[in-house]
Amino acid sequence: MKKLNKITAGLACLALSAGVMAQGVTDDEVLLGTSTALSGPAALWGVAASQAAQIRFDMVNENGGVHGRQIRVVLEDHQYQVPIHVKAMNKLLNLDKVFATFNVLGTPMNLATAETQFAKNVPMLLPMTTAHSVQDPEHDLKLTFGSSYYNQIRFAVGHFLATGRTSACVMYQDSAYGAEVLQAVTDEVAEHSGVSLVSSVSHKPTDTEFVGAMVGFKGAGCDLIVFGTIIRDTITGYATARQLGITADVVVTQAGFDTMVAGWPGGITEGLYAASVGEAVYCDSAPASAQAFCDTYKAKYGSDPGVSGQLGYTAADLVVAGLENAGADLTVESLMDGLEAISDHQDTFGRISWSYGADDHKGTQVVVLSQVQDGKWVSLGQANYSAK
Amino acid sequence: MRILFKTNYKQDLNLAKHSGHRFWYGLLILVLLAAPLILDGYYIGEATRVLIFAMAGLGLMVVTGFTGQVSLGHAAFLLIGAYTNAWFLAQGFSSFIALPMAALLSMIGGLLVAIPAARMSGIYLAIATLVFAIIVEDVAGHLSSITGGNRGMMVDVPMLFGYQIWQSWELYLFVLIILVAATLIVLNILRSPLGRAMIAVRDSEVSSQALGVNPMKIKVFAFTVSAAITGLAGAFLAHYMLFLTPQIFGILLSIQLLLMIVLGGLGTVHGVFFGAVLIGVLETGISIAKDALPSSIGGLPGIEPLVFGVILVSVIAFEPTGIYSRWVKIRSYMEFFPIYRRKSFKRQRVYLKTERLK
Amino acid sequence: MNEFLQLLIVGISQGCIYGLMALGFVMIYKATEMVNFAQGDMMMLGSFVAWTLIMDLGMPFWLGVPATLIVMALFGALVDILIVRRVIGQPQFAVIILTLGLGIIFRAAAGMIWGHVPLTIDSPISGFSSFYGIVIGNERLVIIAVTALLITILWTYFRYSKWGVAMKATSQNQLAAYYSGIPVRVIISAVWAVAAAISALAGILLAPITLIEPMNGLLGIKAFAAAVIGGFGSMPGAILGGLIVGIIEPFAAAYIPAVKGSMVYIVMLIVLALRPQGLFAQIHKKKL
Amino acid sequence: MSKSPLLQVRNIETFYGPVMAIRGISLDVHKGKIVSILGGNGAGKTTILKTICGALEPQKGTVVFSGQDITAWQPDKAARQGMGHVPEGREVFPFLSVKENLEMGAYNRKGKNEIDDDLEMVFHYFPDLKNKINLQAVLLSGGQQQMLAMGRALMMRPEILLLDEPSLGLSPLLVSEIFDIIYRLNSEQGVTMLLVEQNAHMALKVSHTGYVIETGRVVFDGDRDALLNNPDIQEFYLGKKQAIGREKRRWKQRKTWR
Amino acid sequence: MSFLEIKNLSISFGGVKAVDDVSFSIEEGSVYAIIGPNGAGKSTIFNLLSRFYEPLSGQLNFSGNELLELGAKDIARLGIARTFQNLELFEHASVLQNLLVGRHVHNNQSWWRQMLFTRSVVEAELEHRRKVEEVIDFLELAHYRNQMISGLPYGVRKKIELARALCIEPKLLLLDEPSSGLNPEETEEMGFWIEDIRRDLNITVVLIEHDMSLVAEVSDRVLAIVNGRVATEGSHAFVQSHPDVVSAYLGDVK
Repeated sequence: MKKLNKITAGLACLALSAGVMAQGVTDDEVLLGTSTALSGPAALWGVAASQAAQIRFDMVNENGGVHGRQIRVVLEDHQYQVPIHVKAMNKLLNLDKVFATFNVLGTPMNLATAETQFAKNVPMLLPMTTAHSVQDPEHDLKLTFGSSYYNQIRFAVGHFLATGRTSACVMYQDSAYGAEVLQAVTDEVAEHSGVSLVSSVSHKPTDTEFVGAMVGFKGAGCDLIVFGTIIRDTITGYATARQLGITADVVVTQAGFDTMVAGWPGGITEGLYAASVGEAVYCDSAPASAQAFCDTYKAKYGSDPGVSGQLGYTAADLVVAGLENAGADLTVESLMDGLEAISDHQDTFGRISWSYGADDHKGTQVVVLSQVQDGKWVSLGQANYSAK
Repeated sequence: MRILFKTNYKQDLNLAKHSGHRFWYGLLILVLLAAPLILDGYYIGEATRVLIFAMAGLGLMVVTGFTGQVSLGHAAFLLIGAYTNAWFLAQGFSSFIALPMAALLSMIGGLLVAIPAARMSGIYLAIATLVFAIIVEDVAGHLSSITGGNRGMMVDVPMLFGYQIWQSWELYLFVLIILVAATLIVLNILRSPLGRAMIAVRDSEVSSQALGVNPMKIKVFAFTVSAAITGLAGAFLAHYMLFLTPQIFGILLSIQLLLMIVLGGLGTVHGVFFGAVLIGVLETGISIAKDALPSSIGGLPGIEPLVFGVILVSVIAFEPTGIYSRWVKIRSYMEFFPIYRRKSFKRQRVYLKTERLK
Repeated sequence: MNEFLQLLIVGISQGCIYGLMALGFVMIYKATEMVNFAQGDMMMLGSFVAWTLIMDLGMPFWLGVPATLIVMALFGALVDILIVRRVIGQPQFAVIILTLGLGIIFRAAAGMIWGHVPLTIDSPISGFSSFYGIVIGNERLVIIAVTALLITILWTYFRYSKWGVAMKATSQNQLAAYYSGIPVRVIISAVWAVAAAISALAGILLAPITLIEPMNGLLGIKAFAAAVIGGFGSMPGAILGGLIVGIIEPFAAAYIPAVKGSMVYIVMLIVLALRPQGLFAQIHKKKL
Repeated sequence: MSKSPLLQVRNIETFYGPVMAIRGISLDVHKGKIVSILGGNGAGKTTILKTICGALEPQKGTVVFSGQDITAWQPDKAARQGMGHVPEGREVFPFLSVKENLEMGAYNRKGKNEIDDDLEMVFHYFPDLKNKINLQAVLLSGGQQQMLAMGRALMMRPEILLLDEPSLGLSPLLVSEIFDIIYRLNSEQGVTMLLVEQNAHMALKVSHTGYVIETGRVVFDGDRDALLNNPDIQEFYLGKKQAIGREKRRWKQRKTWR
Repeated sequence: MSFLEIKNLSISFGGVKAVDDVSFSIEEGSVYAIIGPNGAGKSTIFNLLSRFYEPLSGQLNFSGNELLELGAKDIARLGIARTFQNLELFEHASVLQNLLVGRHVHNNQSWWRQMLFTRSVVEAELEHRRKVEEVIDFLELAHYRNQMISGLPYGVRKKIELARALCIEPKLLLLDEPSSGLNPEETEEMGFWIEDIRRDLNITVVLIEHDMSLVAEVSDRVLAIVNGRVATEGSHAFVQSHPDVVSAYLGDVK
């Protein structure tokens, strides 16, 4: 019986190469897989992003799907642990047999299973990380969001160093993400004369106490502090710096760029800078195109979607656009062609437009620099930026 | 019930005590070897993971189950094994070099911990090993020239005789063969003086000393062997994940190993496999079952660890000595079938006495 | 000098938190010889409960705090009565796994109930004071004061009250305690209740500083190191160990950032290498 | 017909792990009497006491104590009912002082004066303890720990005292002292006792009646004289050598092997 | 020089002298009993001989070896075996395994041979097994051979601990209260075995004992310890009538 399965699977393979139908695709359904953190330290991102993406797919499905196909997502919880992620991907690729993975969270996770999934001809769509190492090298089956952490930080640090700051400090998490931030600062500082990286300190994601680090920075006398942090360490780290009377500018990446950080009670994050892929959108001032999403999200989960929700929704939106472009005859090739055909796709939140191409799978290279003012992220400006 | 007539002391030395043993274990190995023919990719992947964890658990069992030294830091040896293996493969060596080196370096790591650890016991040892693992993780994060630091490191596929082991069933068989070999070595240790000395040290350190056993030496030996086996498992874990960062080898991984062997049943080789299979089946089962549930339940974020925790706690609350002892009960139920008495395994009231008198 | 005092006072207040959590560990260990690996998660639950009462249900802060302590005390007792009691006297390992499992459940449940977005409690003690150039958050001063007060109460209680002595007796020889007519089960549940309440207090004190989220429980590892440095099972040891851990951290971060992450643990290993049973050893030689 | 017994055990069966340690034991203890249970190693004597006080749960049978069915009660509840238990193996609170140990015995009692009086009473019977009143119990010698355990049980003012091997591992002098105290407690204070003892010689000297247990069953019971005069008991429990020489005895054992 | 010679041995715990300037010597092939009240320091002497405790002062000499130069683990190798007052068996192992641990000092197989379980290990194991079976036969333990210690009654455990000590093939056997917890019949049996051990196996025996009838039956010489000091030493009849021993240990009631 099982053997028979293998034979039919083999036949299916043959069929696939003939371009009839890919794994995870039937006449009325297309199956996507997401392995993300629904619990554990990164659940803040994983839960919101996957919930927001589901809202986009629900909208499409209610209107009859894409070319008659309903979009279904199999959601796996990797708890931000690589071994569990590898197991989850094994399930998605080999048991659920998904058509493509999408919105997979975490830098090490995406790096771990990329080879395996490409070998199985399963596209990797819009991983929930803007790490440099996940974006490069490009691959025919890989499509990413946009500007990497590396580019975000180089852009921001370049901007500050060009406007008079002379010494930088870095506080970063002991992780691939933190290492990328440190690298970016080091590289950028090297390109300017008369400036230096004076101090750097790392911390564990679970650390809660930053007085020591900040006292060290105060002693080092830096006038620019770069945070390779996520949400909680951004808030408490920044609050500690200000409490100790440190007046240096503090800048964080996309990972610490969330509406909740800006709106933290007591205004303790006032003045914090962030470099990110796009602007933060607030539902009360969102463009009309985003209203439906805002309302649904709020009705379902009782709060406004944060930036991670916006990203998740955007990712889903791009996938839908790609599927539509791919046409009724859905194969891996047609999907990738469809995605590459996305051009000047206006973002639902009215921030930026998205374009991909046959030799551009990286998405937008816009970096936005924002600052917290009166409890909200306010965009100070944006630029197309890509480091060599 | 089987009655054994022994005609020769040698019978007690055999691993398989009677023809039934030979038959069933032989069959088990055959089935495991044939599994790739029967099962499809997903299940082979799952089985590979279970085998790798079983190997790591086997290592931990040597030191914790047989020698009574708690370790909450075995992820450190997985880390050392994984990185060593990956580094040697990256330098172009074959697995023939990389695997033994992984075992050897973990062994050296084990030796380093064991010498101070042999003086500690109980909770102090548990925490000391836990802390050792945290420090090793930290060091791996800082040695970026070798480990790639926190940015991580890709792992090449295993190489044997210039042949790349790339297919999932090939890796499965590779792991299986090494695991069987490691199990045989552990069984050999257990039936020889060293193994008895380990158990002696575990059950009563003073009287083992009075019998001429050097507890320090035995503990160090157990730790070293344990580290070597766990290091091998780490090497395979690297192949399973294909990518390494130090954070993978955190506390949670150490805890999972301990969880596995306690759940399986401490102090028996069977326990290792029961534990590995149980945890594997549990995780796989929960993850498949949640798709079958309505999304209002199955889709709840965090449902998987919750269910896992609840099952874990229930198992321990009802069977504190692990699944293996449940199996023993079931087996004796079948052997004594009509006259079996339920009460004979009823849990009596037990009372705690301070262990502060050592 | 200012810098030194600044780090020291922060270290002491952080150390008090670790000390409080370590105290929770030690109390349960003393009463039942169990190491409660879910202690950190009980602290996390405590701060969430406080958040619900104060921020969500709008209780005034000074009412919300005692209410939280009561809720968590009941919860602690319930955990003992429903689950932990079953494994008392079973092998140590079973107990370790049981509490690890409880930790998993608590974390997952907290994530499901309160979500993963960090929360905070508006407390009337927020803000900061500065003396001679040293800046210190008011909540940190409160932490130090509350810890000192609590330790005095607990010490007096254990030393002089009949219940306190009975608790010690129970931990030393459960069967003999039963035979003496001491209500052992009630006492053990009470210990769990007190330990849970102490952790909840630590959680509330910590909430304004670290924000509340389900993974906060992992802080328990440092409290653990603190308890071990002090000699597991010794209450003054727990506080001393907590202070040592708390003080090392900011100094390491400020002056030797490269080893900051491991410094606490390195110190712990050094202590254990010199005194394998911690500063206040609790293990006595058995009579042969 | 005499009054109904203070302690009445009917047909109890207890498992110890997979082993059925006692198989249907019944016994009576009347108020003011000393009853001893004799038997070899592994006969189940300790298990009987543990089952009576609730430390073990019987599979079957009932324990009635001063009119109350206390079967399978928790031991602390039985203790509050007036059952004092001096367990085998010197079970003291090792890190509490002698005084604290004794005070724990009076845990459920009110009235400081009475408790102080009883403390004096204990020191009267065990003067050795008085000298070490502030010493941690773990520092006492084996015999003193045994006395402390007994003293602690006395502090409960129990209606019945269960004594488990009070002479185990004690020097001949201490053994006779302990039995002297047992005798005096019974005759001066009227304490009822159920005594488990390996040293049948001593036990029968002080007790009124006795039961002989073998492999979990009562094989013989009767008053002291009946027991003392029974030739089997004389041989097996009192160590009175028959006129058989050593070689014969050894042969006798060989004969029964396997 | 005597077989076992103890000179001016002292040790204190928490300032209290537990053993105070004790000297005695034991002839090869004799049975030597140590008596004295509880807490007099008898077991402490054994623990000093086993090198579990470090003495304040004194000398321990066993057939030409200075014991104080050795560690606890080396004592068995010299041929000194012992039992414990409160039994220190390996609870979660079978009787056979317990006894085989007694053969540990005779193991000379390297660790890698044991890992591979080579032929030489098999042969050594069979040899150990033969020796162990001799002891099993001697103490009539065959019935319990494959049972777990944790399920066995006290008296049997006592015998197993004796058997385990014999597996070392010792020259000197230290027995800590061999009869405690045994009934008269079992005690008598224990006496027979002690005699057999001395006579058939030619092992010198030192025992700590409270049962004076057993002491009288088996011992050649008796040492009485009171409060950590030697009260008297001599034949059992002599010691038993010594006034200090009577007042501190035996009491008026015999």
